[in-house]
Amino acid sequence: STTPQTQLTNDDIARYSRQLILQDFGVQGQLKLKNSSVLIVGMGGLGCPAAQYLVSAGCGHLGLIDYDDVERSNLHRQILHSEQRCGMSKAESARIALLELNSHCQIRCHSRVINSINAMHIVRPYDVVLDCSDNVATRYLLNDACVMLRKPLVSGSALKMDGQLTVYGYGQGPCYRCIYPVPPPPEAVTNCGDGGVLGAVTGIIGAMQALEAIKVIIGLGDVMSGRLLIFDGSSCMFRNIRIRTKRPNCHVCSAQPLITELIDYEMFCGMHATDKDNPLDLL
Amino acid sequence: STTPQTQLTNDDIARYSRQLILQDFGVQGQLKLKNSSVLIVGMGGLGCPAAQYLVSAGCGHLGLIDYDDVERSNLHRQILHSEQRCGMSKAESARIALLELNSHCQIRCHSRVINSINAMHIVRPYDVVLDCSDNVATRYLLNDACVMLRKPLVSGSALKMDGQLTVYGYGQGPCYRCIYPVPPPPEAVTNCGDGGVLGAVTGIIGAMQALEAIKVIIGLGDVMSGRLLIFDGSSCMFRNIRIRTKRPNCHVCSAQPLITELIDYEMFCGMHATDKDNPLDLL
Amino acid sequence: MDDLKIILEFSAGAELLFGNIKRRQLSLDGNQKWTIANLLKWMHANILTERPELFLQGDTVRPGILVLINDTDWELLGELDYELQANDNVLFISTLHGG
Amino acid sequence: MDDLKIILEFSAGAELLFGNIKRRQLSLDGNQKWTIANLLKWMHANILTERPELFLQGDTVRPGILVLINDTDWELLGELDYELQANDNVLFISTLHGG
Ligand SMILES: [Zn+2]
Ligand SMILES: [Zn+2]
Repeated sequence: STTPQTQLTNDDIARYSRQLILQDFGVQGQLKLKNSSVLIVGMGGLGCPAAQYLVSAGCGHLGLIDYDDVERSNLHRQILHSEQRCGMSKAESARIALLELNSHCQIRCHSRVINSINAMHIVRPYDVVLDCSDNVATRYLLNDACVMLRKPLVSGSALKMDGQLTVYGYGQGPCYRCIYPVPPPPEAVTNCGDGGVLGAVTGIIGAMQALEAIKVIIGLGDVMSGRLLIFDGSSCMFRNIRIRTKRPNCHVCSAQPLITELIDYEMFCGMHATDKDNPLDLL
Repeated sequence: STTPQTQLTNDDIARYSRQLILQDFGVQGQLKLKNSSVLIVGMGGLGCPAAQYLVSAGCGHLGLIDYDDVERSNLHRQILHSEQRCGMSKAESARIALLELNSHCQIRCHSRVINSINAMHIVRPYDVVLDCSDNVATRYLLNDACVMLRKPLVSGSALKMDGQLTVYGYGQGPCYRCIYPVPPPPEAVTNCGDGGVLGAVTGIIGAMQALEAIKVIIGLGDVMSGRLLIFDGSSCMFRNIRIRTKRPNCHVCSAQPLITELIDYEMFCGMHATDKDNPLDLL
Repeated sequence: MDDLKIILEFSAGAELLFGNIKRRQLSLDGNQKWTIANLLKWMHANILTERPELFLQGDTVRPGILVLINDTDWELLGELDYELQANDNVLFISTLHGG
Repeated sequence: MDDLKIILEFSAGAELLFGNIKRRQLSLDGNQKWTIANLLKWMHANILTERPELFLQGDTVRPGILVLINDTDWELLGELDYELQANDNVLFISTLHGG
């Protein structure tokens, strides 16, 4: 909606000189970043480092979604928040930290639950979406909204000492539903509250989400589409595995989709859209 | 030198609950972290995220070394600093940010160059050292000091969209000199100022250095010793390669070392101990 | 006939259902044909130590577990009908949802 | 005799000396024996496009370049004398010093 910037300022050049000189980056890459807008869903263990590296790299517009407030038990991994800001909305707390790092970024906070009613409206203005959420229902919701609005979705997740990363809805690559047409049984889902997670692991995966978003925006390198990166922090081993391309009968991204508007994702998954992931009491 | 803590406070338990519950971590792991002291050499692109995840995880004592002041061109990757703190010592600037995240960490700043004269004195009190430096001479200096003082050295490096990580001097694993007995020719060395580097790449490697340090301190998982992780950010591919064990005739870590005290590392490498890495003018 | 040797691996928590062992070398009876379908039955009978409903649903793996054969999605290779070859690596990954 | 097919890879900047190509499939003359020493000479003569002193020093690679054969340090495998086998993967890595 804003007029695209066509020039870098002297301050931009001083600030970003060390990345401007990268091959395939250059002034054009920096301008693309400056004109880009990225939505980060979840300002927790993944969203904090992802936002940090997008803002420091010069992403012009950032949207931050989190319905939750900062708690002391978040601080071991959610490194944008602070002791002082416990009790504040996570999106607002993150915004304060991010603007200290780069006051040029325009940051919009959405301190509420993203759901079937507001998701299309919230997601529409952004170029790329980062799924840094912590529950199954939100992951399906974001996937479907991003497919309908044709936004690439950079998906990260972490639990205990393990992490996973891929990009959905990019090029001929699959969407989340192509890989997971059916949600997992609620009793098989462990959240970070119950299972625990090491902050450095979320840090690694979150920074990688920023990197993939930058690659998508600038058109740099090989984006992690059609591939899934799995990380085992206990052995420090990564594996890059080949996943399927689009599923021809995918309910949302195929040529004849069955799902053409957002559904009730808590009902579909039988789980709440919070990190509690507790089963719905179905009457 | 301080009395080891033998109990967690209620605040510790509230704050670290999500990592305490990890298998093989527990209260004992948290106490080990609380009683640990880690030295980070270089508060740049690697040192910032490494410090962030060590402090948030509850590392009790941290030493930060950097002779340099914060500049605007650092902010695209050195995410602990801020626009406001440009001109301040990097170690002091980092300390301010880290204490906001966790006021319980005792942080000591060394805002000067580490060299052959002061290195043994500086390194001695710490349990683990993180090499987040940016030049060849400092890498040999830290290696030799850590071998002489028997400290594990968690080594990270990054340039452009590439990163590397390993742990030296741990168990039967090699030291830096075992792998690199001879320094590279100065004309073959590119620094981040000349070659550029993407912040998200230093973020990934720096967070991994924190993870390996935590594993070393707690005795968790398989430490990256005798292995080298190489990361290609442009394709998002990692490779875990098997490197040699200790070199039987290593000049510093073998049973009969030729080097038993620190030498002149700028002379040895023919390069200055700054990120300029320019050749010494040898008269 | 010689045994059919394969590697079985588990990642991201799936190992917790199998005695917390992340990597196993298996020697399967070489006189029979081994599809993934047969392998799943063998795993259920021999090494699945915890709640089987968190791994299997009917004759196949439950939703949310990915199966990779030599680092490639089994959907590209015939799924349950894929016939195991000597030295194949079969990896079961739990999907993570946390952040 | 058949050609000897190997994979050559470059990482962390070493590719810049070889036309900025990170991965090459080579078919070497199958009538001769190929050690790493011979391979380095072949690379110098055929594909080393930029300043050779940044890759070679005397008969071997310069200090600061690691050589991996099938992801294992060449020092564990005989260095220059290692004899290449079909489908070997030879990786040259520049060491990074930045942060
Ligand atoms: Zn789909
Ligand atoms: Zn050594």
